[in-house]
Amino acid sequence: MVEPLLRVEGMRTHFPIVSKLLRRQIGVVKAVDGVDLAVMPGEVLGIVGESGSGKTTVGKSILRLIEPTAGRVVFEGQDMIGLPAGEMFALRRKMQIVFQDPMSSLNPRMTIGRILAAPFEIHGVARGADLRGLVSDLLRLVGLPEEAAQRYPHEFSGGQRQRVGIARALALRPRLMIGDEPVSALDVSIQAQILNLLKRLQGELGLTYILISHNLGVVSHICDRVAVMYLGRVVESGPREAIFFDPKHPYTEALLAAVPLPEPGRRRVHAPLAGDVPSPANPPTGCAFHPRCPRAMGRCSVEAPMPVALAGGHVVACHLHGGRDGGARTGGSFWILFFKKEVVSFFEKKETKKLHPFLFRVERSVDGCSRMWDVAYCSRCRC
Amino acid sequence: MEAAPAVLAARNLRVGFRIPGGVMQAVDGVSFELRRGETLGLVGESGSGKTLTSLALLRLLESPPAELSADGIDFEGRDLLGLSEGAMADLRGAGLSMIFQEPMTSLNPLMTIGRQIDEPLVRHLGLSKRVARERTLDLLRRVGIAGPEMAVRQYPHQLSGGMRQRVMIAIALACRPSVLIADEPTTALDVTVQAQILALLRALQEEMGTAILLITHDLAVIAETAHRVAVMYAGRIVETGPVAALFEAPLHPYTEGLLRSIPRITRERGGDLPEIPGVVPAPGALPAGCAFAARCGFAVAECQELRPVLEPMGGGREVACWRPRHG
Amino acid sequence: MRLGVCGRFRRHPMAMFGFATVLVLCLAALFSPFIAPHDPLLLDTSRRFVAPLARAGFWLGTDELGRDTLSRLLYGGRISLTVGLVAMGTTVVTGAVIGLVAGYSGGIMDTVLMRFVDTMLCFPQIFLLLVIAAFVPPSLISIALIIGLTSWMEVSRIVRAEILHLKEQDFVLAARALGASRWRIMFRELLPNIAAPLLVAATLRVASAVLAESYISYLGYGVQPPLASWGNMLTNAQGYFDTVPWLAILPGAMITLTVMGFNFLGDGLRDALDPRLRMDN
Amino acid sequence: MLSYVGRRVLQSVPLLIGVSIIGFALMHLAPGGPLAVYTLNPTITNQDIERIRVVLGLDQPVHIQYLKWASGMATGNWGFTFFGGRPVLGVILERMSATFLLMGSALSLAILIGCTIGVLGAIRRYSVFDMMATSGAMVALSFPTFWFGLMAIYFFAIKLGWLPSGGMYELGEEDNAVDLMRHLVLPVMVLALVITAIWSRYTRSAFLEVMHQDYMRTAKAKGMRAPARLLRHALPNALKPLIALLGIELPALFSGALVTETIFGWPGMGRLFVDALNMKEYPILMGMIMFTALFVIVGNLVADVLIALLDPRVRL
Repeated sequence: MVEPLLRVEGMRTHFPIVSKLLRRQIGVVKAVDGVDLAVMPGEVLGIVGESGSGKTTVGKSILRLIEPTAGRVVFEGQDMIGLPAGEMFALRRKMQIVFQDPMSSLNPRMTIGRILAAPFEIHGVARGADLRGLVSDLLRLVGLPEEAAQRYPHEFSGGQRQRVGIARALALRPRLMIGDEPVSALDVSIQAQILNLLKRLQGELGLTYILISHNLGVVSHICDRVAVMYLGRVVESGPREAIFFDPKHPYTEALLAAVPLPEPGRRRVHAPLAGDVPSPANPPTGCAFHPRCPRAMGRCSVEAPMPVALAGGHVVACHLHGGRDGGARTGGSFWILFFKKEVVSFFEKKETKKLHPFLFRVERSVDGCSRMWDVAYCSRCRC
Repeated sequence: MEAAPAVLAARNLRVGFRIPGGVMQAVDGVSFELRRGETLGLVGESGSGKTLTSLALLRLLESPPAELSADGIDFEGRDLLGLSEGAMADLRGAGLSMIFQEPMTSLNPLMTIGRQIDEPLVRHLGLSKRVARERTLDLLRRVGIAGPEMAVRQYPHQLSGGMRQRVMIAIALACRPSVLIADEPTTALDVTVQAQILALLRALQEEMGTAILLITHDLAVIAETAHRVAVMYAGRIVETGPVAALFEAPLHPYTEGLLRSIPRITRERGGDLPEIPGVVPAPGALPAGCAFAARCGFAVAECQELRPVLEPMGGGREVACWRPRHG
Repeated sequence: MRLGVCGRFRRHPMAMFGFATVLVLCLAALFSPFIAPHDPLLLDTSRRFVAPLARAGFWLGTDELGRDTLSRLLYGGRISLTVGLVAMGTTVVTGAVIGLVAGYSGGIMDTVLMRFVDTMLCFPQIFLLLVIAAFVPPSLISIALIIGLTSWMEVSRIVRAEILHLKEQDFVLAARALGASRWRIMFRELLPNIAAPLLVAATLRVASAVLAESYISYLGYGVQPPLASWGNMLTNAQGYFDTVPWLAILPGAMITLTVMGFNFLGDGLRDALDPRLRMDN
Repeated sequence: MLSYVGRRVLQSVPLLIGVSIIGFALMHLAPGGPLAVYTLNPTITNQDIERIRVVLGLDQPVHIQYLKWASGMATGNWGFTFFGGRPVLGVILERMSATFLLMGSALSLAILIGCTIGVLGAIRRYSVFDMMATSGAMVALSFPTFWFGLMAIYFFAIKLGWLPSGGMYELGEEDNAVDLMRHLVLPVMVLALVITAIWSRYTRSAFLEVMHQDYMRTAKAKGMRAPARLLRHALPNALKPLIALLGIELPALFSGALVTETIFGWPGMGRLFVDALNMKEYPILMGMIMFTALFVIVGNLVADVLIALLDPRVRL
């Protein structure tokens, strides 16, 4: 079993609400409230959620740009929380971040050359002619002309600036890169350019990404696994296919249903999810989603659901999935079987020996609902 | 739908900014018709001039620096350009309304929600404060705000983004305008809230028969909401037509590129997204020919030299291109 | 396309007026030993109270001791500008460092420093100035330092506000993610970004320092006679005010002109550097 | 709201303590002192000076002197003057009304004129009026107050003889309101000039700032006419920074009053301060500093409360 490159365990990042006058703490914003994540080497993990879900705070807390209140962030087997400044400094070379706003992430008073030289200077990698060489290598890597080094950020378009941001993050050849809404501020046509660049670089440099985005299309396009956040918690996580085509959490379903499709005539079937995301300073009791949940039960308003592992690394925190299907099936390969257009179930590998891939058995899924898909397939043999 | 008369028609609308050494034409000859009860989507990327167009229609641009000219902006048989400022003010919020992108900043922070909705009712319908307040409560209920009695006493900062946008809609529709201009009404909102707001706009449109000019950068929002669509690029409309046909078979290479570059949720994870190379040309530095030629994979010599104009292509579609796709 | 800072500045008539005035005044002060027709301290009771333009060689007349007014104005200008510039330097350095540290550090450091600023702001500046000036032996440098050290609070507030805004920008986070030290972030990333507001504040500070110097010299706690300063020339002139008003008018006009020059220059710079004036669609 | 005021009051206590410590330190750590006057007097011996020093408590360490003074302050005893032994608070209060009359008249006049000019300038931005007003304000800001005062005296009192050149009353006219007004005109004009300039500039920029906000565009899109937009939407929002300015500018107002009073021989606190400074009268200087600090703090408190009343977002 390969060790994850990064493991986040029980991360909480709380911000005190301080009264302006006497600096008394009068409350707390639980921006991140108990998040577990694992990222395998070479994998792209997507974190999706609406504003106030805490996805950005998770990203920044992983890099300790915001100090988490509790939990562990294990990178290459080493817990980074509480690490002294010197050791943290050494680790910073291995993990970098690309920000949303390509305007504010580049210092407007520095030339691109100086911005890109900064990582090398800070870590004492190179100086003089070597430094200039490294900077032009970086520019080439992200598809910018070498003359760009002499110019200032405002002379570039949004997409080009984002390329500079990516180049800076890649300067020290990190193993992990966090993209915090890296394409959200860009126009669609430019967004495609940057997504392709990110994808290409991942292949070339063997990077591991965490991609934080509210755009499900973007996430589905480049992520291997996805974690869905709501009010500071991961409500569901799992392989890309499972999240997008077999979501278990009502919130994930609602989120998917709300995404407008660029295909006229395909109007939404579901009524849109009512209400707004509650304030993280005053979250609802029990499951934070219960006031908006179309399938909330009495239990939901009292008891916060624990994450339950389903087959194939699919984890969901919802009382609908607490019972018989929960618990046992973690990791390993699995089968998703369909009968006509209905999802059938998951099976462990050893169970599949009893079943011919084409011999579908009908079984209603755990939460009592069935989902409609165009094609039936199994994740392994694509039958 | 086709037979409905135009309530708002812009002919050759131009917005320029005087800069040293000339005029920067940010909107360059935009024409369109908006018919009763329909939603026209005006789509374009940043810098395409779509927001300027919308502000120009209501004459909300500050002049100077902006310079507005047109062969006519006809609203219910009147040319808006010829109206006095007073007559224009009588129309704004009554016959022609507008909602904006940022529900955070578009409401007066020091005024209660109630007073902000009362204002146009008192101003345009001449209602007494008491009657106006009753209407306001009714409006708040109609835009889906629970507990309107409490909401009227609240201030904007006490509401969420989605609620504020509902209030904006209530203000805009208070006097049952025949045209609503919605400038990126859902861009600042989360997807689930966006779905609510779009559904609300659709429902209110059906009820009131309002014509909506929906301005957005998001093609998916257009696909869900609009009946017809006009695609803007570098200050001009490059393609227009019914939504279904345009999304099915875009004629302009830019429209096609735009549609193809949207990342979609598909079962098979695709390879590279088709991208449009290059960047949008800066306004004021437009080439002589087609503004898109430099980024176009189908450009020929003609495209560099001659600017194409909108030509009818049948089926209510028009395109400004020398080499239309699917033609 | 987009008008540069210099372009915007040059199209600003008041700013150009300020710039020209300041330039001429600075040159005059710099070269006063060469320009001044007489020794400003030379007494000659035989030619007291010469009116301006009344006698060749004494174009601006003489004072009660027969000293040449033009020469005294030129030398006085040297003093005023020196005090103004040194005070501005002190103000800007103190204000910038305190604002930078308070703004970037935040927390207890910020609270303590800003409470100190609040406390200092409770004093009317002239009280503070006079109290210190009354107890410290007056010299050019001490006056300049006193003025500088009683007027930095506003600069530190401006700088702190700018830093609070800037430190939320992602480029600061990016620098932290790279492991940049606090020192590097404060002085290499942030400082260049507050250069523009600092430049404006510095220019306006010269103006107010010149004013402050003339106040305290006027009240007798500033530059001491026989050394000429515009402020003490005015005090001097007050005694003969009803008979020879030009002795008071001239130094006052010089102060006004200097202060105006720097004020217009600063205002013009603000307009030229203010990013909000840039046209964005 | 009450608890807000309460907390603000509590917060100003350390501020006052800070002010008193800085003021005390400045005066007592500097060379020279109140007794220096006596050293020039040949009839007073060194023993006499020592005796006076002990009597006034100036022989004790600075921190003891401070604590004594501070405990006096806390119980309402502002100390006694070195020369004459009069209660400090009484001396200050005696002069207060004259200063407040001057400051109050100048401030109200300045706000009235300044705001009007500022609003008109903001509405007609870049018009001839606006250009004249902005450059005029800049020129006014550049006048040294004392010089402007001297010029005013020269023209209106000496040359034209219309108005008295200084003082508050003619001898024997202490109850004559018309006489007081005549004496008030020049100092108020001089003091108000700079304040008017400041207020016109701030009002203009506050209104310009507000008029570019999105909600102003909303108001216009609602069809509200210009006067309604200005009064109902722009004014309350623009008022906020202006009220804050009122608090911030108080120390500058004192500075201006001090200078004006010296020129016009106005028997107010400014004159008292300059006289006390010349005599090195620590108790009066400290009293004055505490008095103005208190006034400034209360002024800022009132401004903050007004803002809190105006803006529902300011709470906590």
